[in-house]
Amino acid sequence: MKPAKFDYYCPKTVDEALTLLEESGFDGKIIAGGQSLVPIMNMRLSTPDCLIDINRLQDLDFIDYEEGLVKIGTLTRQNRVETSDLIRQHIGLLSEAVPFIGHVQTRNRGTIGGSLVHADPTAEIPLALMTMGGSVHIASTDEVRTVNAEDFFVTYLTTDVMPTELLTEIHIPIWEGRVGYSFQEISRRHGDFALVASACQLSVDDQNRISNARLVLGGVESVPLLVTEANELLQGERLTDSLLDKVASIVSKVIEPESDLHASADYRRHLAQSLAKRTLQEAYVKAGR
Amino acid sequence: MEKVIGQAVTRVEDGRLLTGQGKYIDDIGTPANTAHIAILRSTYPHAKIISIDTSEALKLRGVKGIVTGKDILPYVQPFSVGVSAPVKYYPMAIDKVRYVGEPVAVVVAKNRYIAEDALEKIKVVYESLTPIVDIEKSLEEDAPLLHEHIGSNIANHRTFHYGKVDEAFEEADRIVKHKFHFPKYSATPVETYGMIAQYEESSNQYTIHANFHGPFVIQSVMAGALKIPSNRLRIIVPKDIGGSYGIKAGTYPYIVLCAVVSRMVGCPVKWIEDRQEHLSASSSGTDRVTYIEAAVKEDGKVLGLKMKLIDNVGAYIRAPEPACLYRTHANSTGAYDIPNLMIDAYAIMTNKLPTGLIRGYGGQELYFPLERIMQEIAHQLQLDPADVLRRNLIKKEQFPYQTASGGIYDSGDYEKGFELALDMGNYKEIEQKREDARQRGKLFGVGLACIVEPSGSNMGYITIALTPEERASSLPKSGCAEAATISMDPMGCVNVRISTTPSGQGHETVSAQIVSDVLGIPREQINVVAELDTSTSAWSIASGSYSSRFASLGSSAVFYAAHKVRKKLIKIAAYHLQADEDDLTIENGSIVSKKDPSIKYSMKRAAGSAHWNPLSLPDGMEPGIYETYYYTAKVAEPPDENDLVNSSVTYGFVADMVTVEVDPDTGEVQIIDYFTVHDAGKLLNPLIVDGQIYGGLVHGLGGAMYEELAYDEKGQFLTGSFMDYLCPTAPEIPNITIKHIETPSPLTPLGAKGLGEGNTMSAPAVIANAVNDALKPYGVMIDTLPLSPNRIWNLLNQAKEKKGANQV
Amino acid sequence: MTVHEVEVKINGKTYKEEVESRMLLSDFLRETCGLTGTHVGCEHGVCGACTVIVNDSAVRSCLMFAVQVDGQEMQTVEGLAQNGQLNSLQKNFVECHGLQCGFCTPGILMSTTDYLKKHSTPCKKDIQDMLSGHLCRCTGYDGIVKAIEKTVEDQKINI
Amino acid sequence: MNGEGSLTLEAGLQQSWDILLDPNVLQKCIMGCNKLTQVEENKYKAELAIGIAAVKGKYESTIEIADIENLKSYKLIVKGEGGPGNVEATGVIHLEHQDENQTLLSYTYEAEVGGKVAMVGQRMLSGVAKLIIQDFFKKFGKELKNIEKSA
Repeated sequence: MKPAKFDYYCPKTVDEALTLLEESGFDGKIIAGGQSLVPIMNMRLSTPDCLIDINRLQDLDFIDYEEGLVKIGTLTRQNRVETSDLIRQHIGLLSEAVPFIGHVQTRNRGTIGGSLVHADPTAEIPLALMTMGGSVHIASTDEVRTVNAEDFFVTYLTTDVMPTELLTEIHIPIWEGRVGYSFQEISRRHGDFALVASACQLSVDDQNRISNARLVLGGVESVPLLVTEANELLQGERLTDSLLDKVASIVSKVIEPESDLHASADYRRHLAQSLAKRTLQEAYVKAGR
Repeated sequence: MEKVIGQAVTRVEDGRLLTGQGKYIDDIGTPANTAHIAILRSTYPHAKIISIDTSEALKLRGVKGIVTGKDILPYVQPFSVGVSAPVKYYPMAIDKVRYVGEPVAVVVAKNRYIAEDALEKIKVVYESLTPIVDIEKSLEEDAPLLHEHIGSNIANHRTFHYGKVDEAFEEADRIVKHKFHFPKYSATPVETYGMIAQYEESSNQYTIHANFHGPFVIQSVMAGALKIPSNRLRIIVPKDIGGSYGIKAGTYPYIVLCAVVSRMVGCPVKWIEDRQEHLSASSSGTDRVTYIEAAVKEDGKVLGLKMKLIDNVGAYIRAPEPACLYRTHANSTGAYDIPNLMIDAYAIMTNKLPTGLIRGYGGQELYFPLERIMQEIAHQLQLDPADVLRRNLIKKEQFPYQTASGGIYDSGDYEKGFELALDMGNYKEIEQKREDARQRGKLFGVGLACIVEPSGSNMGYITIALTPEERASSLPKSGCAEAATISMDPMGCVNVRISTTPSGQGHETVSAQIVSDVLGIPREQINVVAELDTSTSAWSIASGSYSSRFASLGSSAVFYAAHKVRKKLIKIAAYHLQADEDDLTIENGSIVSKKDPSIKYSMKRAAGSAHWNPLSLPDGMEPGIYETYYYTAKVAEPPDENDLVNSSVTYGFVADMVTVEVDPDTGEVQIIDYFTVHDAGKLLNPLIVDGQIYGGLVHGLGGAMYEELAYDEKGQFLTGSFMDYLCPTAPEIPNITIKHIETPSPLTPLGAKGLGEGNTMSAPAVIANAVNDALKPYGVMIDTLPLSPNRIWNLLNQAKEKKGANQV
Repeated sequence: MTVHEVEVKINGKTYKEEVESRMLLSDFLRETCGLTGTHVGCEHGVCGACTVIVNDSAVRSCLMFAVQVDGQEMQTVEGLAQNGQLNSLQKNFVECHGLQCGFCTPGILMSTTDYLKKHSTPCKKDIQDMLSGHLCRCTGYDGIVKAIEKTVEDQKINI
Repeated sequence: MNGEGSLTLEAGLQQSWDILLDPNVLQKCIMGCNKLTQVEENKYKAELAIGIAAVKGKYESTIEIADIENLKSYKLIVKGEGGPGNVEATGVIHLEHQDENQTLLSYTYEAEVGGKVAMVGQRMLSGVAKLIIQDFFKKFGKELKNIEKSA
């Protein structure tokens, strides 16, 4: 298991990286942490002609607070995200999601941007981004554009980032008011790809009525699935058992999971409903505190 | 000096392994001009090879040669195998591929990177054939055939009748029966296969360095396949092997392949298997379908058993298969006194990876149906499963106990062990725990299992694959010989050479303990050499690291070899002191008179005499001190004409109690506690003993819960990485409590029995029993593994649907 | 560019080498630098045997290219013992029988070294979680967990 | 792996049929197909780069059209061999007249993927296979529209 030949470039600035990307076009591939890319390169399932290493772009390794917003640089390692007090305080769902990713040793190297661009359908960071309603900055030599999570994920392992573009930062809004969140997943072992994952963030008013809810499921579609219909249903409601059941039946209706070795489509459908209920409930309880 | 046998002393191996100075196959250096191998493997489960075009690959810079199946034919013949079916198994596919991963071509290149570049350029045209992977379907009339010339997919079939089976079944109050399926899983040592092969034309000799750990009977199988005299195949096993658990016995087809490739390409070659290769194409445990029927009385007493065993040995039957069927033959009735037994045993071939040794070999396949049916007997008779086991356990006074199929259980106190396990787990209070769990919305279950752990295989057992008539026409096989050599150099320093090729079991440490006790030398001063060289080591066809044979056999060989040295030293001293040999003993580096301790002779001087002054030795004594002892147990006799065979030398005992909680919503199983009691006779080093037990148990837990080499119904292999082949990791390990009782074996000089495989055999059964108990309210029957949450959820769901349908 | 110059400090010693871009860091350590204590078990980042410390962070050396460590500092298992003396973590692996075949051990030692530097008082569950990035097929993890727990205790005493 | 699907083509039966069997259209619609050369009647050789995002493999393939029932149905057999393994896919395509400007296309498929992709990629395999097949028909629908427009 040795990778095929490739040319390697290690730009020192973002501009240099973008120029290299533009020059290499479809043959170029960015390597950040490499924790998903290098395994598939070693297996020769991925054989890029040219690797552009962004690990020296220290400008892209940051966690910043701005009014109503947390900004995270694409190269920020997952372990830094996991242990950041700033993130725990303002966008805690992300802190809760990151420990589910792989293992300490892969989180030491893996980056937040790398996980987003790799866009594994069960991955935790994409799910969290979608749940919190975040957006990303995508740069090319021409421009920097902003894309909302809803428009970012295209299909399996595919995002809106074009071959000549680089994801540079992630913006996550800080929700106002009484906010609760929950992230749960079922996997075969600690650190495995989730069979199904569910994340929920919601806010409630002083009457404990849900003012805003975002329920997102992973592992049931090719991309993280925002359960819009359920979120609309929850608007203005207090969470009750019958409401939870309604959400579960919406989930069952809108998802079209696949079968694989570890979980059948039926089982995934069941888990999606259970986890949707569990996360919703936990988030609601937390918000009410 | 304090005796160290039986002490939990720390290991001599650890120093080098903790500092990066281990010497594994990939660390030992290579001859000049060594090239590296990459292997092109079949992507089809069953297909004809129409053509192989290597021209583009050969053009790459750094490629030294490419060898295909047809190319090797002048230099090899099929491996011999212990069944009468004429299966032609070569180390590489010749004209047909029969499993995904089968070698099709070998690239030799300057380094592995280039070799893999070349693999991509080889073009193979296949014509796909209908694959067969299902065990029972492979036996059907119109099943696709893997080996057309054999006429069926059956590699071996034997039927055995012991006692009065028909009468037992007539006498029974009830017949309890079920079909079980034990899946294919593996051992996946973290170090993969590795070897360096070199051919020397002038002597027509192959020299191989490989992490092969025996059985060394396979050395002659390899020499036979290479068509050379066996002393022209020199196999050298490095000091350190990075784990095996049996799987590395399966390196041998690759040893032959690399040997031939070295010869054909004309340079030494090195191959380090990668993980994908290991999972798809190394070796694996044997998947088995068992139909089991028990004839029982109302009180739970089992009068007789009928078992139909169908082993899937994969695409080719190869040595040591069909041994999975027969390794546990003598202990087919487990820990129970069941005198009547019928076994109908099949080994069949399908389009899957060929099988071989794996920790527990045959035991997990046997005990899963046996222990599940014992629980089912209790359920059907509405008895406490503990009582059913009690009723059937062999009693202390019955030892040595002869089993229906010819086993001679050397010693044990099974009831004591079992009661201890129940006490540890507080079995009496179990209903309270069930209620507590129910309050939390969980299903609580308890599982029990009692098993017999065989160790030290009788070389004769595998011949039971042949009929008594077939056996009569060839040399009978018996015994379980193991060798050790102990030498004392001119300065009185001791070297011990063992042939048990350890892969982490601490044989160097325990050998040093034994020699220390016998020769009265501090163990730190003893040098133990675990490297094995078939041209220079003392070894036997039974040598190697398998069947837990060190504690019963390897240690005995070391013990007796040390005694030979001791005796010689005492003889020399007696001669010089003009004392009576019987009056002399060894103490603190001296040979001392028991009657008068002032009369003594230093060991260093005795050794010095043997080397520096051989003319001073007693008449007829050889110079030097270099003693080899070959040990075998007398009880390992060939099978008799009634197919009675004592397939192992010593038989330990394991009693398990396991508690679990199941989440009825998700089907997730959590093991709460695993209590296990072992009786492996006298323990040589309790620290190492418990380490072996933890490891074996977690491997068994893996088989129960996570591990499976999965194929789809078309024969495509699905678990080619550690992301899909799931080994247990630290968070998956439950609380484990181990206790020992020590009933010494009367057969071995130290009273020790083998261990470390017991829980690999018992864990799948006991965990399944616990989960089945938890799901009892739903009336489900667990009859296959692993117990993935999806599988449990399916069972619960089906039960709910059935219930719903019944209510309508 | 397919060939690159690399200068890297490993266990305090500087190595200057020329490498192909695709050479894995694990192969570089073993074959180019002769540091065979780092083992390779899966080459897809799951088994953890190849774990080393790069710039104060335990990472998989099979998931990095040698060219990426140019100018960086590394530590491998060969750098743990000082003056021929095992350090306390290594000693506790001996005491608690935390290794059998020893193949997975170097990776586990490196992970633990990094982890204990950053977490001084982990509980058993934390230790198990950290170990989930390593496969050991010999020990059932019991001896490993005990050895790490003992090291945590030893460190407490030393503080 | 197998599956099925259907879509309504914005064209009459005859036109839909003709275009479905047009090798130029096939080449445009099959994902990653750069070149399609006819080797005999209804049999083509193609080099396919199939996969998703950075996970792509090159396959030397044959594409065969069989069991043709004029204006009704045919079978599309794709076989490929490449670095990551082998692919064998069979699709049966049915056309049904709806009205002058509409034709109902329904399909069933069976796909077998062997080798490395199946060994390590089973988790996403059926989803990706579905995606590739849907992509084929989506592109086909587009092609029809384009032709309509240019006509």
